[in-house]
Amino acid sequence: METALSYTDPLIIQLAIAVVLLPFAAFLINFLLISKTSKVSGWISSLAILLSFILSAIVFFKVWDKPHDIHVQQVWFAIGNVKVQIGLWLNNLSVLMLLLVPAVALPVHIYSIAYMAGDAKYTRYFTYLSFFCFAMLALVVMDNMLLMYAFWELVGFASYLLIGFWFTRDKAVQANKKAFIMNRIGDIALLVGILMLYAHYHTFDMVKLFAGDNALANAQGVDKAWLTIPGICFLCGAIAKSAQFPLHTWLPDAMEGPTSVSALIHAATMVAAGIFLLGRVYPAFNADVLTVIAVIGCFTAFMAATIALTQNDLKRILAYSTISQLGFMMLAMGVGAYSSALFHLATHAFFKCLLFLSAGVIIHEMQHLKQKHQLNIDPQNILYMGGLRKLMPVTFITCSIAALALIGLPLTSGYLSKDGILIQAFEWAEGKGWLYSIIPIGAMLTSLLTAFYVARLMFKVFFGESRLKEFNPDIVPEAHDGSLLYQIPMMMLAACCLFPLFSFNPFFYEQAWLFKGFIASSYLERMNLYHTVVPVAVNLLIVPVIYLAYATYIKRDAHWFKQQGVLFRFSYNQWYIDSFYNKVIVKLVLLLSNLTYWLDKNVIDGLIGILANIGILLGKIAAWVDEYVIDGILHVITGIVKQGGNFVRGFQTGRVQGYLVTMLLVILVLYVLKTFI
Amino acid sequence: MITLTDFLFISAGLFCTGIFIVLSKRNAIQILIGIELIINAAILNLVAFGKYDKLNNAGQSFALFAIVLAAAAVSVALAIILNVYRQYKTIDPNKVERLKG
Amino acid sequence: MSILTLLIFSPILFGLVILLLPTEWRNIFKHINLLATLVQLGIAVWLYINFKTGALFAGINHQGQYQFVEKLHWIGLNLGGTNRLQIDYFVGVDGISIMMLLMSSVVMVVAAISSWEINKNHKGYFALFLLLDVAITGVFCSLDFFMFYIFYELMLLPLYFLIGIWGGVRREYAAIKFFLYTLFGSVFMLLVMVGLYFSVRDPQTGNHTFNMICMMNPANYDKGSIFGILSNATLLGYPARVVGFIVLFVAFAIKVPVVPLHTWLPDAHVEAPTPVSIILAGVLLKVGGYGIIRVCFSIFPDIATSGAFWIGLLGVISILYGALNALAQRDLKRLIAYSSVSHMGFVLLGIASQTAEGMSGAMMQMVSHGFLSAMLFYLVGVIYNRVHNRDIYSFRGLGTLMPKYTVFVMVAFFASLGLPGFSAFIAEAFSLIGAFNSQAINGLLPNWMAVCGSVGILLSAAYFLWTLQRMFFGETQLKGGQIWELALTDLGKRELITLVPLALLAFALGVMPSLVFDKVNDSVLALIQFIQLK
Amino acid sequence: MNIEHILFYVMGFIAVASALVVAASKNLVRSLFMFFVTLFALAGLYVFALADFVAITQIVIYVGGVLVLMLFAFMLSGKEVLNNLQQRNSRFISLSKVPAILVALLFAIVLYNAITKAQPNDLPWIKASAQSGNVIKPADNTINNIGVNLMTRYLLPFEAVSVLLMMTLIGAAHLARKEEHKII
Repeated sequence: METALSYTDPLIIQLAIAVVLLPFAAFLINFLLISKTSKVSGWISSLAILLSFILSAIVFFKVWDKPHDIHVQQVWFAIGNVKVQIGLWLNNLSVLMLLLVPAVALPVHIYSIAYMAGDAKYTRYFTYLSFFCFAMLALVVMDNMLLMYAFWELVGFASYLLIGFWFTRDKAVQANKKAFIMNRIGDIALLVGILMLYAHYHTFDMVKLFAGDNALANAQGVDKAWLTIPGICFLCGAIAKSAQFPLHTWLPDAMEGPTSVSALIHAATMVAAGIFLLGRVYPAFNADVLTVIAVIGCFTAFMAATIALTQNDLKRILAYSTISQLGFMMLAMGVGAYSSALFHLATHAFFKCLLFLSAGVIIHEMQHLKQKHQLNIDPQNILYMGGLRKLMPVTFITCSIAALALIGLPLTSGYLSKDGILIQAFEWAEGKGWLYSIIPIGAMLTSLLTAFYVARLMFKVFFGESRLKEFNPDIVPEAHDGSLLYQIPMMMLAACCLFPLFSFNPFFYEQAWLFKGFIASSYLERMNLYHTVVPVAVNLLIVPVIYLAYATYIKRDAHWFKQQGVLFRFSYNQWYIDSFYNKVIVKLVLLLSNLTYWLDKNVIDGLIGILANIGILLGKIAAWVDEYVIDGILHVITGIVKQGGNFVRGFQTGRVQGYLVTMLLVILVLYVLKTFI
Repeated sequence: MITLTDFLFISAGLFCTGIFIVLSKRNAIQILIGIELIINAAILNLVAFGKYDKLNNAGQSFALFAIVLAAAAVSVALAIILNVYRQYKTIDPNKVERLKG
Repeated sequence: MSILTLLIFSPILFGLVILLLPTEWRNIFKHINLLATLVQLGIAVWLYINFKTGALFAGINHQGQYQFVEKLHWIGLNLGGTNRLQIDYFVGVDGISIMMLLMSSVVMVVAAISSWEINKNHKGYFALFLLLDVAITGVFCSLDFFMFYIFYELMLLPLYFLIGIWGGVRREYAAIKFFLYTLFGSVFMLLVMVGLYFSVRDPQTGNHTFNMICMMNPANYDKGSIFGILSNATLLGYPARVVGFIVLFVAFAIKVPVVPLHTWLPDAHVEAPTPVSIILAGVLLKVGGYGIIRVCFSIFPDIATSGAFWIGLLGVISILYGALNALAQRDLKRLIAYSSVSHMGFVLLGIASQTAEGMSGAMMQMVSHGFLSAMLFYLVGVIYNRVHNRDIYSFRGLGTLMPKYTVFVMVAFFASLGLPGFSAFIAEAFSLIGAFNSQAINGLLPNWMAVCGSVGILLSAAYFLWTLQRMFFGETQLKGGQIWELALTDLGKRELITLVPLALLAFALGVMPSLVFDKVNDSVLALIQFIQLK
Repeated sequence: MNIEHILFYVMGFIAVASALVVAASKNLVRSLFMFFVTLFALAGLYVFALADFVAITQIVIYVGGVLVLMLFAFMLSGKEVLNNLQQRNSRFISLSKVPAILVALLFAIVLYNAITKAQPNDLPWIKASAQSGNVIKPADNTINNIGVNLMTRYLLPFEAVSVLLMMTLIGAAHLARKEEHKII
């Protein structure tokens, strides 16, 4: 099953397999051997992911930018005349993810050792985490759509387990159910897409389908509809996984899980799987679908950013920010900025992860304060924070770096990737009519909104005075940066948020090695004005926006937003989308289910009941007929016989003379008959 | 000349009387007498018709047999009657209903 | 005596032993029972291992390709002239039945273990149990229609008593309902069976025959006979073969069960004791699916093709309808019963697609559902035995109270809702692939059916997760308060011994579907080819 | 109407009348004795039918044997038996006798009818034997002929009857013997 593209190197293959299986081994060990609260489990998982990271780095450097994809296969099982293969497909995209996942997971693991230390289900946590890493790593290297789907579901499952990690909390449980079911909607679409492709091309092999010029997807003479419809299905899958409108509502709720989990799964890796999927099956999309992708991405980015403006829950803000950034990636995919999308994926993974980890530390400290002073506050609410800058310097610095990256200021990685997207969006819209230019303008607007809400977040949390004093002036807020186990991973990530990791030129994204790695992009040259104008304009606009935030939240002399305005409430209530789902769709489904149950009980069973009653009625009629007609006849007959018998019995007296009389009479009668008749 | 018809009438009278006795009496011995009467009526007929068979004497011969057999029957019947009496303390045939002693 | 005969009738020996032992020894009955099922499982595994694969062992419509065949003349009556009543003792397995045999013997072992809880009239119970075992095994092995029918009917009797005597509160109602439903189906089946008998002649002996394999070959039909392919006979104004197919299909559809013939199932399940529920869901439903493949599709392939749309439609309706109903349930057992309806819909959909993928998927789904439903019902039984309550709203936060139990519930639930890595995923995926493929390959099923089928997967996630959330997560809160808390102990050793193999089996089949597909593949291909020839 | 006829009718009348007395009598002993008379009268009638030997046999066996046997039978059985054998409360015409009377009368009518219809005197074989002279004349000695016939033509019935006689003899003796033990 080797295609022309394939090129094998046993060592790389083995290493890649090892990368995938190491977390799995950790999962098994933790699951089967380690006791519930043993601290060993954390180290086992971390060690596994560390090894994974090292090995994946080796694999990465061996595969990156090589002309040949690596593709190996083995028969998994045969069904009918088709052999279903299991295999690896390593190209730039997958090795990037293969490196990215352990790179982000490693700090998170280390962080978690400290973060989860006091939890009663410590081992369980690392079991799940290792399982997630395994599933995620397997997802990115699989060459087979069926298996990819399998791991796609398994990461969702791991996410389900981790969101509901504290399963005694009702909110957590509802959130994980919601996450799984909403993801399932996308999964179903994805599955349908895969099955349609299979039905048409009789293979699950993505290499055959999508890779290179002779891929089936590029074949001539095939009805392209058979590619477009699955493409839309894939898009739906990606929308659910990457929390895009309209299936985004699970992600903010998913913040009920441990913060470290949010950092790894719901910011850096799993949600990016949707983008990864789009990258994998990119050839399946035609121009129309791509436009749809761009529109969805742009809308989601904008919507999430507006929602993030007014939220007070620290993690929720970050969640909406994640949605917004994922929207950016979608947008990039839609406008053909394939490489920029993946670039942004990588940079976003680092800085968003870092933001979450910082948030985790902050929430941790707030929780301490809450318990210490027995306050009735939500430790995640940014309205109660403030002034943490001096108390937690390390956290502040790392968090600021991440925030700046998120805003996209120069010298950060975010600048590189985000500007790439904006520029290419403008280029894409050029010459397509004004309607198309909504998308780049929306994107630009979104990046300004991003700057605002990030600034709001930073100012509320780190600057000013602690709001806790408003509750009780006596409180002396105490907070510390965590132990080294907290600090080291955060610093590692902070380093990754800066430009040198990606490009030696801090201003031109085109020079980033990561960007160049994806040849699919045709925008290699700084061809036109946009490449200069857009970054400058954006950065120039961002400065006043940040100042505006500063004015609003620190100096409190600007009152732009009416706290009770329609727009505010619209934003605060997350555009009412969640309520709509709960009140309309869930109700509708439940109603439908009750209806069918009613149908079952009353109509079908009722019908059966009526049939049964008819049967019983017939039975009763039959019984009546039996008793009075048939039995009646029988009774009459028996009566006759009985009477006859009684009559005849009269002769049977035992009296010999009586018999004799009878006998003689009979003789007489016979004689008379014989003689006279 | 005494005709056959005369004999037949007498025998018919005897026969009917015999039947009456057999049917009406409650006494086994009397019934036996009735039976004898019937037999005798029959023998009378045999004898009467035997007159017209000089060569073979069939009538008379069988009359003789009949007489002998009747006597034998009587002796057996009497023995039975006595036995019945011993068992049931009655010789009314209508009261002898149990067959098993 | 062939190995199959041993397999079928070995439980009878044990049953006799139980009947002969004095009642005072009732405590060892369950051990004997378990031993019987284990012996059967051993034989089934031996069969599975020695089962040869390859196109020459495909079975289906070639008598010579069946394995472990035993054919004896059983009833042969001279009816004068050339007519001879020919009923053979004819058993054999092909790829389709071997998996059913293995699956059913595993399920029977599980049911035997869960029979530990039986606490009245032990002798009767175990005797009936083993009789049921014989009947089930017999159905899967018979190749003579008459024998098939006898075993098929024989299943009813023990089940009726098992539900009616050892069942729950409304057991009589459920037992009667079950009995009437299934009897309704099988009575008409008898008519068709006789009709087939008079239409078919064994080419070797020239007699009418009940041999199913002879019935599959159109050349064996008498000219002008009622079910002859060329004779165009009509019954009630419809072509006779259509009527025959529908009658057989209804008979099996009741067993499967297919909406709208399914209402016996929730009642029977709810009232039946746990082991009987396990057998009902694990094996009985598969008899329906097996019957559709072995009898309906093989004997009436022409009608199967022309009616595929409707069968597929019924499958889709079952999937959605069962899932929606499950969503509305409060009783955990009833929920699982409706989920069975939904999951068996995939079997029907896969079969209706008449593609290799769909058929294999359907087979896989039957095997997988056999294990998973056994597991699910066993789990419900665990909780019911502890507190005699199954209402979902009576429990909350069991996860804290019974962690091991919750793990297994989660395994079973997630496996059932099609989580990759477990058998149901492969099964449902391939059933759906079949349905999608059907459009391209034979044009029998439209694509929207497959799409609707996939929505069923979504709904199954909804009801299982909702149940998990309501019963197992959150703070512990029980209707029965402190007493229940004490009663609800975590899984014991015996329960673990039952559940672990089932979970492992479901997992193994999910990771290595070839365990099933390898054995089934040749038969499925032969069946598809056979159907397409018509 | 000669003396022969008169005697015949007298004899016939005696026979029938004494039989009726037997029927009417309540007393067993009386009816037995009246039965004597009937039998004697019958013997006389046999003589009129030209069967002397039969008449003699009648007297010897019946009158001398049977009747004596009967008398002996209950006389030997003791008084108790005798009393019990007496027929009690029997009127000549009682309700229980109506069927008997009816049947007897019907038979009488039927027989009368039959006899008159059959006209025995005109039967073919009787006419034939009268013509061929095969008729016993009053002067004929028939005894010789009877003896010859018994020993030749009717030897088999004769022997059978003799065997039967012996069997009845033994049987009667066995039945009539006094029981030593009660039959269980």
